[in-house]
Amino acid sequence: MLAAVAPILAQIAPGGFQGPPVNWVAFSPEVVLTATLVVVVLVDVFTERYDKGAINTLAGIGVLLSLLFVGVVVVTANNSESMFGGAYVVDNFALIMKALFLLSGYVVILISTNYIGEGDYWEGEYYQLILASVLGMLVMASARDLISIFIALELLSIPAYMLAAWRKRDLKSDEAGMKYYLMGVFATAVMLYGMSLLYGLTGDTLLTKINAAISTGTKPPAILILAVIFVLVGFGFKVSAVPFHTWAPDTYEGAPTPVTAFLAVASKAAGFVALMNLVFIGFLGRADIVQPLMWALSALTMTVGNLIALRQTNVVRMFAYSGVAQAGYMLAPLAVAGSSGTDPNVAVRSIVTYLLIYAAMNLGAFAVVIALARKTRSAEITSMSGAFHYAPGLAWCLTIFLTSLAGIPPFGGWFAKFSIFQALFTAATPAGYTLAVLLVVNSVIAAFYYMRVVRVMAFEPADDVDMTPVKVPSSLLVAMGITVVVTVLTGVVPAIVSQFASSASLVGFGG
Amino acid sequence: MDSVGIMDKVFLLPLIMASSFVIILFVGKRFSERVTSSIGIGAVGACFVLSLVIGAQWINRVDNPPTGAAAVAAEEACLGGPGDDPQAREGGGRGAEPGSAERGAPTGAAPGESAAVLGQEGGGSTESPSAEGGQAESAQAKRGETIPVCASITWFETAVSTSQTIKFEAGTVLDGLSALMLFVVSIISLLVHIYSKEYLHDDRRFTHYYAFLSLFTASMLFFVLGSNSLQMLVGWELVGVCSFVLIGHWWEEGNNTYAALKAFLTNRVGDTGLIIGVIVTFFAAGATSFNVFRLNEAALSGKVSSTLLLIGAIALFWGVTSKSGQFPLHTWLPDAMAGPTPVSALIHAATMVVAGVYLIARLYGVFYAGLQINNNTINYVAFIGGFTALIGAGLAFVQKDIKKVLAYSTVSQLGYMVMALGVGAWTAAVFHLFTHAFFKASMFLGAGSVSHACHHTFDMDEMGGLKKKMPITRWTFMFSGFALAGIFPFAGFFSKDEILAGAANGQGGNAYTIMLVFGLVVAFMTAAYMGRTYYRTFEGEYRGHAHPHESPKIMTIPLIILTTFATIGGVVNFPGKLTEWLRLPQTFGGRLEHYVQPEWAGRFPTLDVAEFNPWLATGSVLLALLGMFIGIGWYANRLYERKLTERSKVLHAGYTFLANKYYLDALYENVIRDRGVFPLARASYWFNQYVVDGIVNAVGVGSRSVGNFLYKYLDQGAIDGAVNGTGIVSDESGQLLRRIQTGKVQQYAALFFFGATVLTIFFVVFIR
Amino acid sequence: MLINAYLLLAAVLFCIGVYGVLARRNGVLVLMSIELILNSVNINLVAFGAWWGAQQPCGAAQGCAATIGPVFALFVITVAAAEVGVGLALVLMLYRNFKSIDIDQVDSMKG
Amino acid sequence: MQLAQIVVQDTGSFFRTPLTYVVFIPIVGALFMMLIPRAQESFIKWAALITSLLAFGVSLFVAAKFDYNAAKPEFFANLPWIPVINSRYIVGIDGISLPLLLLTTFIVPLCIIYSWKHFPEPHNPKAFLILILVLETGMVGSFIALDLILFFVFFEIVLLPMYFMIGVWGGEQRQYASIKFFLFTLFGSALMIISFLALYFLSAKVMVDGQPMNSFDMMLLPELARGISATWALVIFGGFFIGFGIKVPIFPFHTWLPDAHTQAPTVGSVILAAVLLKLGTYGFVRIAVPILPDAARSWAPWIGLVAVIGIIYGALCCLAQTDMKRLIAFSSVAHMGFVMLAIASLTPFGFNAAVFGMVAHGLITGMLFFLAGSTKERYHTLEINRLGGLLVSAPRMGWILGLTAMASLGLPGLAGFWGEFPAILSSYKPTSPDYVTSFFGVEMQPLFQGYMVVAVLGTVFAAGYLLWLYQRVAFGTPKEEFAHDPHLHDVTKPEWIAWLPMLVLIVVLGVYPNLIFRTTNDSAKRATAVLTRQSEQTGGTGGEGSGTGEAAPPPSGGGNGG
Repeated sequence: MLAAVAPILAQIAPGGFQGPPVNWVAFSPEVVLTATLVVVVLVDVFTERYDKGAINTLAGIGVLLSLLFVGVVVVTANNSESMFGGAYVVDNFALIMKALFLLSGYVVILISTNYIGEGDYWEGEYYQLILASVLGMLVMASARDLISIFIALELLSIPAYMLAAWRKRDLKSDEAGMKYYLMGVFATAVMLYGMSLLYGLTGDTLLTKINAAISTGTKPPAILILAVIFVLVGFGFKVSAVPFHTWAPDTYEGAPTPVTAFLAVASKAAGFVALMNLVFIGFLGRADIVQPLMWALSALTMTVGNLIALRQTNVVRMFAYSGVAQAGYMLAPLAVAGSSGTDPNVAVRSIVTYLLIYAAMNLGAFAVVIALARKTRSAEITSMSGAFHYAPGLAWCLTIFLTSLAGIPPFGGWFAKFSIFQALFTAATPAGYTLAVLLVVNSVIAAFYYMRVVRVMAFEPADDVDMTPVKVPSSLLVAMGITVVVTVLTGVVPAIVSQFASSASLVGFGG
Repeated sequence: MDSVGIMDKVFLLPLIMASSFVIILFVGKRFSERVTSSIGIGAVGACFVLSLVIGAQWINRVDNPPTGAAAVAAEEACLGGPGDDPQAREGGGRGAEPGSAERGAPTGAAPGESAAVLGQEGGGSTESPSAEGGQAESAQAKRGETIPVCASITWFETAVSTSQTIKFEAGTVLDGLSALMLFVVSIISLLVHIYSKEYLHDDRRFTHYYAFLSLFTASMLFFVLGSNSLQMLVGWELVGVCSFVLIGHWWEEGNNTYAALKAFLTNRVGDTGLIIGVIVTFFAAGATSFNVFRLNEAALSGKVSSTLLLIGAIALFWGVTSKSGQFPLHTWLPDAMAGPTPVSALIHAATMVVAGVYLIARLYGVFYAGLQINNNTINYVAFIGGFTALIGAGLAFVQKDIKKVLAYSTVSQLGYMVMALGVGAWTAAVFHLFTHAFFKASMFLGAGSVSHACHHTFDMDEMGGLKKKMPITRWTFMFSGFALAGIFPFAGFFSKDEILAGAANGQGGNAYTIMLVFGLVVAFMTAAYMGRTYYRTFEGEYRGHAHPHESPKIMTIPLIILTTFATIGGVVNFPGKLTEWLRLPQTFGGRLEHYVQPEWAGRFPTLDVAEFNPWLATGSVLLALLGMFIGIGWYANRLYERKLTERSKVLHAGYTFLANKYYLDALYENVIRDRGVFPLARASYWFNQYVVDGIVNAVGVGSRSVGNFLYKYLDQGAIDGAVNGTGIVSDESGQLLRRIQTGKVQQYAALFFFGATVLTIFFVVFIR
Repeated sequence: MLINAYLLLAAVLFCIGVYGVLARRNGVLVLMSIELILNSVNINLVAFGAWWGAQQPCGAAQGCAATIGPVFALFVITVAAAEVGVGLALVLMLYRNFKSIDIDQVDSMKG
Repeated sequence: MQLAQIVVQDTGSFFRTPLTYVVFIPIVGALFMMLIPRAQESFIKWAALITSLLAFGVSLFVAAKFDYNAAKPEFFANLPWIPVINSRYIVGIDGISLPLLLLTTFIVPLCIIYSWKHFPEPHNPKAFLILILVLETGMVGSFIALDLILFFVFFEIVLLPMYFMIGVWGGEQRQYASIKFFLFTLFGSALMIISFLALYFLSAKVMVDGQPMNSFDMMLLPELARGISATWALVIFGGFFIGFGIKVPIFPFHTWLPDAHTQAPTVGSVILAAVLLKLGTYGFVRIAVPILPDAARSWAPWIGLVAVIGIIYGALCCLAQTDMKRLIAFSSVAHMGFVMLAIASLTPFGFNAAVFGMVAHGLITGMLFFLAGSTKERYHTLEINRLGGLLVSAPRMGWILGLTAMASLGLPGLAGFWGEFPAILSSYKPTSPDYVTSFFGVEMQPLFQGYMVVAVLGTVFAAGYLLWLYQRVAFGTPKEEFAHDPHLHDVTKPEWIAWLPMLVLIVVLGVYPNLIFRTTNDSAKRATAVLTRQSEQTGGTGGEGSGTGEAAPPPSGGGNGG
């Protein structure tokens, strides 16, 4: 919007208001996505209810176009473009995360196509909201200032609240939306309170400045602790860290499954991006708070998530808890962030690596669940019995995703976990080692419930005698194709992902 | 000129038999019995001929020993490489002197260390200028030592340390001992092959029987010819397997399979000793070779710690204990009679069971130095041998199964041989091995012939009076029995007498008096039970229900041949003194000693050979005659039918006396025949059944119950339970944690805020 | 400057808001409690802005400490409006489907 | 970390080294087979067989071209794989891995042939054969990988196919068994990867493209890891101990094995016994001991202890079994105990024995599982009490069982002996550290001699349970229920083709053991050479150890020193 308004402002008040310098190339993905959003709204307005098919395609194209522009930025711009006084930074880290958001957005659009198209849903608005939320994520990737982080968070959250309740005649969906919303705004409110205190303590909202201001002194004042914890807790909610995870299972279960996939992957990744920005840029100087906090959150999250996941009977709910546990793994490098003598980028890279692989395998898993549910009309694990007989392809794909989630080579998950281990070991602190051991124990527990799904699919006969193969729509096939290929390739040739991740260095560490 | 002839090609013998095994096993079924047996007989016949040729060549070699370079080359071949330790020979010579075995050993050093020291020192000993090597050589040439003929190939090579790779060799060794064994094995095997053709006629597994007979012969020849202890271990176990298979030949019946199992397991128990012995001697000899001559050389050199040698010798003897049926592992041998009788003759009388004796004879240096036989203290080997001879003879008394009598007799005679070795009467032991093979095989085959005639029974209660119906069997059995009893001039007399003389003289001039007493008592008992057995089988009235008839020629001819050897075999080691007295040519006496007893300083101890003792000989023969008289008389006068032991107080007392003296054996009789019910009898029977006889069973049952217990409680209970328990605990804690998730959003929010607050408070309180 | 008074007010408002969110059953009241929290944030921001203005008077430079607070507060007010809009829509939907706006009753998914 | 002078350069080429083909032919074949419709069974079978034979052919080519005198890995390639962590595609083969490679590629075609006519329920040869080929890739890859991470990836590849094989084609309790197998192994490999990482970070760096990087190179790590403190080395070795030990399996971690074996389909059991278990012991021989020799020496008494416990314990559990397959499974615990004992001796002789033991156990126990499978197929039960008279019903099979049982109990002249006897021999005189003077008050050499005696007793037990099994299964007459069963046919043609090569090899290796000893010897020497080098830590720790003369167990004892 600013882009459109700035010249006008300049004419109204020449010499009075000076628009901040904007590198439009660096900004192009966001611009393209915004334009797509506008186009989609327009098309939605001018099409009949039963004729919304084009919107889906349009949204997909818009996202891909935006992705293309991310590529353009990579090629043309230098590796860090700082705008708005450092509040908005386009560096490699941001670009990689943007690409991740756009790709996951695209896959979500793919897996939504038939789900939304065939159900009794508002199709046009659905894609608008998805696009808006993705836009928020793009902004989040670059936001290095409390205000822009807040704006980005709201931009990606508010559409998500609505999406969660999208099946509005379904009580579960309502419940999901309501719970998500209430927890979300409450967490935001608490976070904002923390932000206001931070501003008060430092006099600035730029993360680099905040870091510089709070790094002084050996002992942090109580109010600073309160502020930092409140801010981080807000994003702990977003990434569903225990004990702030409670919304996740209910919301995931109740929301439309593509939305669940979106929340579990893109939204969670956005939360991690914010956390990384905050921890590595904003609070790196206060490792004495951040490290133990993240250690506790990480340990709690992975353990509780895995343990509860053991007892789940609904596959989506199981994925919710599995997602909780995975968040715990990703929090682990944050627990050793800023240990003396180590490059913080190692931790950043490990999380980025994990996020990239996690996105592929989790989205893929949801895609398969959606495809299977087309036949079974259920998300209960037991309903998947015999899947290997009537839908071997789907079952193999799900097996690959689950195996990958369990961290077993040759699928990507192992490298994701490996890079977490790597980060923990690089730190060479007792905290890191203990977390690593905890991670080992947890990955074994996790394997149990992942493999239970495989077991049901492979070893138990189908409930009904209907052995007709599942018809998988092409969009879902494409989604699964992309995710399977990425999952396998990242496992076999991890250099692909590690190469990307290794360039993901945050600009402006520790101020 | 060194004439080795085909003596370095002896590997051909086992090879021939192995090929015979393979051929019979794979294509035998397609042919008739005739062809199958012909293959086996042909193969073993070829071996027999070869063994004769080899024997002749060996005799020639002894008479014209190699000298100079040829001798050195032969020596190198036998030691598996250049003799890098010429001094060992010298040391060995000293080692023969009393008490010198300990001299070289570092005092107080741990066994392994001393071995290591030895290994490092290699050839260089401080007191050995290199010139001495040449002297030793010429000295040896002068003395005309007969170096064995050896041949070898690399068997496997492996590093024993990071710097040293050793090629372990598989080879053959031909000296007097192995030549003698070749002859014994091949001739008895040949005769058994021939005999079996009729005996096993129309058997359902005729092919299988012949195949394993061939394999057994191959394994036995392999064992005999083995040039190193590892190879002997291989042969040792292979003959054990053949024995297992052949005992279980009629495996449909449970008893046979149990007997086979028992035989194999008991032997396996003994093999533990053999394995450990082989390992210990290997390290004792510097951890470079399993070569038997190297081992003997090291043992006799006196450089090895005596403790280590003692452990090695005892361990090896534990192996001998099982294979050669020594107390307390003798119990499998009588059970092994479940196999076909020719098998009993070949394996469980003549060849396999003497493998233990052969092993001691072959590794005599180790035993000699390890047990300090030269010290004339009662050593373990001699005592166990004597004791076994005694209990074996006692038990033979009371069997009613003719094969069991022979089996216990075999135990007893093996004990005799072992005792002989234990007292240093090496040649006597080997000589007895030789004669025993013939007369015992003859008796077994005779028993088989009897059983063949009497509806396959071995119960002497169903025999009797067969002398008229089966004259050939009767005469051969009788002559062999005389040989066994040691009656002049049968073969057994000479060998037994030599053992007694050895015990009387001992090494270094002192006597093993107790061993001598043992030997004499056993001689008496042997004659007595042989008398009894002979009488019950061939004299009196026929008590069975079959129509006995003489066996066909194919069975009687082997009997005759064997009996011939049993009768006149004694001449091969005719006592030198007797030769003088009878004014026979000097070369007539002591031939076996001359050709078989090694003379290779450093690799074989220098032994004092006992002279013929006329008083001892006469005494022992008289004792034997007395025993035979009593044995026959008891039954000839039908004393047993009058239950004299119960009615006559004198006899009863005598019987009790006997029973108390050899209670172990006599009580077998009491209980087996359900006669006496003395408390002592019960106790002894219990001891017998559960401690001695039941040793394998007890261990088996014991370990099975331990296994059951472990499996049930430790494995499936504790360990598996712990694993599953971990799973259950995590599962349950998951269930517990689920309660957090109440479904009420405000409680979620409360948890959220509570979490944030607690964290904050925690940090404010503890981190600041 | 009595900044502590403002901060105390904000803290009290925050606590009341939190209490409301946790304790009220009525969906609309919960939304209002959230508004209370957000307003406490606004008070904080504005108060801090004033306080920083006293500490570091603004020069010509862009984005001095004093101006950031009120600007942030403006953003919060705007976004809060949007949030409450969505929230009210959700409560309305809840009412339509559950015939009640008691959010405590919405607990079909748990465990 | 002054050792950074080692410069890593790319050598070899991915497509030039035949090892690449051995590894990837099976997976390519599996991918190809995925395209074949499920209905075309015979095409699928032939495709699988030809694929596996191709792999075997290439491995034979490798064996033929192998320079048996070279003391370094051959067919070597060292190429970048994951540059960020300097994990590389390093493959090569030496005397230790060659026999195991051959064993793997040898067993797989036989398994395929064996399954030719009777795929276990629920049939589906396509999936079954694809899984076998994927397994082969994993197994072969583990043996040729010389990079820790590459090894780890291949090591883990075998997990999933085996899980499916047990879970889908297994017996009644297959679900429990499969998940147990899966979790145990996963736990082990998680510990393993942690240890790898610790090793990676604590060892010295090498130069890669002018950058100092840590390395996962197994060939370099023995040098690079020298600087690791004694405490850390002990901890890392502990990770290896449990990680590899679970796979072996060593005593308290073995409980997955009987269940997995009992429930797995025949071919699964065969592969499990023949190859998968070897991955654990191979890990010790290839990775744990050479890289951390000092820690290995401190751990050796413990390894020896669990080894002999395994020998006796496995044998005792065998005696308690009523199920033939479960008995054989427990016998694996006992036999792998011998291999572990040989490894614990830390001598080149012991390593030779260990590799021989692995190969021999692979052949023999694999063969036993084949026989158990065929027995099950004929009798539909493996309850030993219900079996009997196999020699009457199916004499050839009975004889083969006899031969294999004899081989398994370590009869000289058959392959089993050369795994067992040298292992016992090598434990007589272990390589022991100068600074670990005692183990709970017992000196090293007497301790290992004690182990030796116990291990020898184990051979008696082995004879006991195997012959008892044989007596009950093969001897006697068939039980009433099977006396006239027409299904009790003798060995079929596919069975002959599958078994004969194994039997021949069992005999050939037994008669001429040099085939393997000659191959492994030089590599074993090289692997153990590090054990004799002067340790950088020994000085300090040794001083303390001998000074106090405490009978502390090595990990804590080393911990004090470090």
